[in-house]
Amino acid sequence: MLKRLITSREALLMLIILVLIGLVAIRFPRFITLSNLAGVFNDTSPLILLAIGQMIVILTKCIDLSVAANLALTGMVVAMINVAAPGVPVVVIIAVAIGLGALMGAFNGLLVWKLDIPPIVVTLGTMTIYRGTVFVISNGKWVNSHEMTQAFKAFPRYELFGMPMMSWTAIIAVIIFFIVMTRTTLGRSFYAVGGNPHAATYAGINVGRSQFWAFTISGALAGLTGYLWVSRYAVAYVNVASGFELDVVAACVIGGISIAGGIGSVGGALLGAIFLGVIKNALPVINVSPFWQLAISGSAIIIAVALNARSNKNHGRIILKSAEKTQ
Amino acid sequence: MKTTERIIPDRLQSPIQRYLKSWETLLLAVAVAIFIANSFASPYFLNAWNLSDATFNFTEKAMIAFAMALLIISGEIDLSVASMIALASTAMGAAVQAGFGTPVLILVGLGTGVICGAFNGILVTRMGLPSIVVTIGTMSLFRGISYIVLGDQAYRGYPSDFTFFGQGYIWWVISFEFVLFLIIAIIYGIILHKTNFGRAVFAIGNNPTGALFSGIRVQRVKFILFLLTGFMSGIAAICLTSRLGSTRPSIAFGWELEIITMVVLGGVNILGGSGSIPGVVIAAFVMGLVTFGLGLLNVPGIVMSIVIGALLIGVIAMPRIWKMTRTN
Amino acid sequence: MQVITQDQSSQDRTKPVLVLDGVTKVFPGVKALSEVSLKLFPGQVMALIGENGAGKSTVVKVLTGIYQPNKGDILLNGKPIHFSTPQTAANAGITAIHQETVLFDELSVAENIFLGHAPRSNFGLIDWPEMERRSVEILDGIGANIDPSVKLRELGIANKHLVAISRALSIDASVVIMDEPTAALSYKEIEELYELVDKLRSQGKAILFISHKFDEIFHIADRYTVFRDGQFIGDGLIEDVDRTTLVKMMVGRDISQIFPSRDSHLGDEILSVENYTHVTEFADISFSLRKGEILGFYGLVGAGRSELMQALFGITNLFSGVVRIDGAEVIIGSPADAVSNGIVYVPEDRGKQGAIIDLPIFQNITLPSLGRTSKNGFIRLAEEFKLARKYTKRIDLRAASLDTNVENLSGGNQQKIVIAKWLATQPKIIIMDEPTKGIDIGSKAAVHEFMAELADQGLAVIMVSSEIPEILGMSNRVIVMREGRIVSELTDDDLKPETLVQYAAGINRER
Amino acid sequence: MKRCKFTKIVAGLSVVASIMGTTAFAEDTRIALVVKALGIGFFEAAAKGAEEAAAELGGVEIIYTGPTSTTAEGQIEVINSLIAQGVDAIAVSANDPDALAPALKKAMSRGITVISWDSGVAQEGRQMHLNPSSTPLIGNTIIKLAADHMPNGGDVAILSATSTSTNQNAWIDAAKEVLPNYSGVNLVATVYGDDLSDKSYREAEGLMATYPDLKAIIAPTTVGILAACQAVTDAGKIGEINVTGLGLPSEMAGCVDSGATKSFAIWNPIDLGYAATMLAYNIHNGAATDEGSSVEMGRIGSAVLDETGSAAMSDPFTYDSSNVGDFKSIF
Repeated sequence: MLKRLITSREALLMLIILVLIGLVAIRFPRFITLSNLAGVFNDTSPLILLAIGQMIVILTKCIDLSVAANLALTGMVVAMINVAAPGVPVVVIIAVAIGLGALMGAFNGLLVWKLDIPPIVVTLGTMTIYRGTVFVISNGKWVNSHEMTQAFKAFPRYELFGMPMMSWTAIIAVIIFFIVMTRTTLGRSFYAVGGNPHAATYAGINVGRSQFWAFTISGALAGLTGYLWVSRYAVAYVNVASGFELDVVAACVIGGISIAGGIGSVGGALLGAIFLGVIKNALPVINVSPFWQLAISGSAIIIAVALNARSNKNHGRIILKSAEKTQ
Repeated sequence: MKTTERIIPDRLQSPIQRYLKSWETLLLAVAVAIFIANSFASPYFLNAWNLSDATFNFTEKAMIAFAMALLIISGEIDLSVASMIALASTAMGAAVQAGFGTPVLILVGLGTGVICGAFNGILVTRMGLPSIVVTIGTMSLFRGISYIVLGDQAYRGYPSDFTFFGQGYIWWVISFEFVLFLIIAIIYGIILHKTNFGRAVFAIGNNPTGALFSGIRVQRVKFILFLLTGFMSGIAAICLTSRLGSTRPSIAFGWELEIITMVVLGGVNILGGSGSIPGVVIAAFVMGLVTFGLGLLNVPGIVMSIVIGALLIGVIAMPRIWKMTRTN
Repeated sequence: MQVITQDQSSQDRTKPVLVLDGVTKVFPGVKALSEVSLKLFPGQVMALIGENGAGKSTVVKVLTGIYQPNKGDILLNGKPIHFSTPQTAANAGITAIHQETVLFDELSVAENIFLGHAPRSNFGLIDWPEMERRSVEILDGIGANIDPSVKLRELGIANKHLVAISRALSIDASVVIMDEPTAALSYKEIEELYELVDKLRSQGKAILFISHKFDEIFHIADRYTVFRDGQFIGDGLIEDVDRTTLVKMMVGRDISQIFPSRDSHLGDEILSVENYTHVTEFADISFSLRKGEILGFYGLVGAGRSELMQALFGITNLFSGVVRIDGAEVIIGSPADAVSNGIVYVPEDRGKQGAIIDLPIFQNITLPSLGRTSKNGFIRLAEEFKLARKYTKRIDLRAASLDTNVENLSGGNQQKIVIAKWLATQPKIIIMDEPTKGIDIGSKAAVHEFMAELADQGLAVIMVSSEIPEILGMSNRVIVMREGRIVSELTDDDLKPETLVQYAAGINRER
Repeated sequence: MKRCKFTKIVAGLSVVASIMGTTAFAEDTRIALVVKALGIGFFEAAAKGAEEAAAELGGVEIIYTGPTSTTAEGQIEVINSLIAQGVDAIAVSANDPDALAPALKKAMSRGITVISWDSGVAQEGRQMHLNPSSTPLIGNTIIKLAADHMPNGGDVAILSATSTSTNQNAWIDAAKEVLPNYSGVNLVATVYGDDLSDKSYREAEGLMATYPDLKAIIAPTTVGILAACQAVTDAGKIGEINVTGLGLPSEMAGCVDSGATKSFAIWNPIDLGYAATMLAYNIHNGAATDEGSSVEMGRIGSAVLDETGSAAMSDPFTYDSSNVGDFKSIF
């Protein structure tokens, strides 16, 4: 049991992250102060939330490229609601964000489920449609900090036990989805659908419906992140989180989630996101030009996928070994 | 096995019948419709110079789209194409700084593309990694190297004869780029539809194991396809750099998705196995016409992208919905 | 596991527990089932017999809720029931061990057994400890010693099959469907399966046993039902019927499983393999092959025969040892090398490895021969059709046109295409891996006849087969493999079923 | 079949094209105001100014356009479509000085008047460039804004827009030049937020983490200054770190109220849009653009061109708690 834990992908990644933090700390000791690490985690929270959703989608052999656009559209809608009706309580805003995000995710899911269009095509299309819709509803105008109410902006910053709600949201999501993915029928069906869709049908699992729910969950998390993002950075505009979908996929890949489906865990998504978050935050701190960041995260993705492939490699049938044993 | 002589006909449907029912015909109808709609919507549309200018919106992307079409038909994908443009352009910029002339620049641009393509190809075919993930990685890596080299700087000062590739005209309104686009389209059409190599691409895309078991050198074919994609990115980098006259690391940002959209809109199955070059050519025109037509009405680019996105989903969904309602 | 007492089940013996009455299932363009009937009795094994395409698998899918019939009734204990999903079928007490291994490599053994009906704890969450405990119970019940917490991919084929059986048993079922359960099993494992079937029968469960193999049917079944082309042909008690009658019912005409007679004129040695060794799959393989010879390779599933053949064909190339063709040493690093050296391979997995089913017939046939039909790498369609026409005629293919996708053909015709594809390359050596697996009796005879014809024309044939009649009927010489090594080479008088089985199972050792 | 259809269309097209090619359509003078990206408050305000100028001139139609993200390729597509429409003048705030030049040269060769404003284009790609203010003055102002509130000196850092922004880079260079005049002010880093709020926010956080003694963040961009202000507020460092630079009063009012920003500067974007439109109109109608010539800018006065064909509009104006309230409703 212990051996399995140590050799797991998650443990390896955890180790790499610790080494990385250690290396940064040599150059810049303040990096490992609790407050700074908490800050890094807080910054990484949106990535964590989206990576969890993306992980579930990838588990079912799909991919969701529309998450960043979904985030931008939800963010703009809630920001505009806040401007138009400043009295609406934050709870309602959050509910609207999750609901709207889920709706957009469900639309992706429906196209994949009912029309059987490949997920990459569906989300490539909805990605541009959602992003464009942000422009259409806002007329390209920004919603700026001074137009938002204090309550709207306060939620992600509100500190509980020394940590902002932004971080707590990510932590709660990690816990909830850990339980969902390990202990519920729906969660296990995602693994089954991605691992062997054919067998899943025989086990009474509707493949399309599972994929639909995966997209809906991913959308809901993107919607939630949309509100958090817009309120934290106190601005909503068309290009919010532009290109972020690839960071999210990258986090999943680094976290050991197999693009072929069926393999992955919430812990992996969490660590993959943290890995990217640490790199992003550490570079400016150790005085490496931010221009290096892109190349470093690119290399990390390639190395991660190479390592994963190595550990998953089919070693072929071992026929001889048993023969040797009996001799 | 001595049974009565049975003759199996070669075909039941003539090729013409097949064309009429094809995706390309549907797409061509869409293109014609957009063309007509555009000429009514804007008085500036039917002007030779304007239409010539409009081609620049898609020619460079389409050049890569042809190689990408082959790659996608073979069951792989390359998301790093735009980053290869950036890196190739950066390399050319560096060559300019080193005082080299146009012939060397072209070699550098093409060479960089080929090397990048080979890098992708090795990772995918030798190490057996999934191409979508590998190229998400190299997409960051290649552009990342450009950023490391250039940072906040730009390379400029390209020699004046270099400007021909992106700004030159062969005859009247016919630009060099457009002619190059047509030539490349024909070459790729022949490669895919008329050669053994193209047949192997289709076989691999339909069933890589079956192709391997039929004696096709699957990994070699895929490697060549990655090389070709890199090579085409090099050509596109030359044209784009020549057209812009400068290199920044952010050059061609986000093009990969537009190129893939073009390929998919052209009827290439994203899961591999089927597609055609004429389809991609028409898709390139459709996207170019939509962008240009809406541009004339001063519609912002992002709204055009809604149209493209809806078109992408719509043209794929429509036949399926139609089929569904018919069977019910 | 639920144990139903003997007297309870004997009461119901004459009353069917499950009845299909006039069930029809239509797919676009195909009528898979046409008003078929089927009755399953408690405590009895019903053998469902029919050629490929007879509708057996469709019946399984209808009974397990994967397909919904267009017409007809399903009666469970006399009451009509509708299986809208696999879940409802399972809830009604119908469980199946499917033909394909429908399991999940990345999930644990326990989860593979209980996926879809896992025990729940509070708040409706999956109760993992309880699930593992019950898995152990079921696994112990069938004598399998497997750790329920390991991932399935860590198990061997035989153990995976035990998990599949355990999964079927985890449902408190009154009806157990076994869809060709012995297809992937070795001799010894089949014996164990028989014991299990006996046990289930004595517990009063109704068993639907689908199989191609007459030996099995006569060994295990109490009753039979025959389908042909999606139609019900007849049923009855096994003791009232003989093989000839059953075959006649199956194919609609008289067919005796007689192998073609051949005059063996063996030519010169064409292939010799010396000390061929792979890291994990096989070792010290040495044999030779002569023109005009059919060399059989027999062994249990997983003995390393296919692996050896795929190495010879260049699919895997981690080996040491020497291969000579016509006396000259050759190095085969890829299938392309193999083909250019005159070795071709008809694989076992037709849909995945043999044919490219989404491409038209003529393209499949010309694929390895494009070098000859093309000019400077450019395709010449007329030449392609010419070549395809020539070889499809030779194998007596049945198809609407050469432009039809291979997907639309029957298994037998697909196999013919794979053979035609290779003949078009004018090979010296043809390796056939389970050449008649899963194809109907008519096509089977055709393939056998054709194989003999090829050998008579001087082609060297290697045939891997697990079917003893086929091995004995076709081969000049048989090599038996076990656990990656050659254990025996048999000719003439030594070629007896018992000898083959003894060597293959390691009961009688040579070398 | 389909090929035949296509050739017919092409044939028909070229006939129509030759007829229509030279026809002029509009009686109005059409001036296109091309901005870095749509939706940015600063440019929206500039557009207001352009409309004001159009109303004043009469018979002028303003086409306010731009890409939706700050890319050169996007602007080129926009410019191509403007050329196709045969607008009379283009006034552009460029995302890249070099990349736009070929497209704009083409525009000029088709008889379109081209000027750049705010963020310039390489000299061969325009007839003149209007700087909102003089570069040295802006460079000095942004350092002075920081220095005024740190009597004992200390570390300052610059948070810029994209690394390719012409005007930001010029101002930063100018600022560095005058740095020695402010003793004790120590510029420790220049980072780029790409005019994206979230990236700017993170860069600001990074600055605070890296330089614990940081006294001021200077952001010569309206997006950056807002994000930095938010980051400083969130870090609880109001009073410790002063955020300053260039911002719009309407957006910065909150920051000034909270104390995160003591003061900031900006020129009037409405005036800038107004002036750019006036210049484009006048040059289109024949005003000379040689070195030393003077072009009228309506109510703003006149622009005098230097040897690079550039002119400055006015000095930046400084806002602090005493006056920001008066302007926040205007732009």
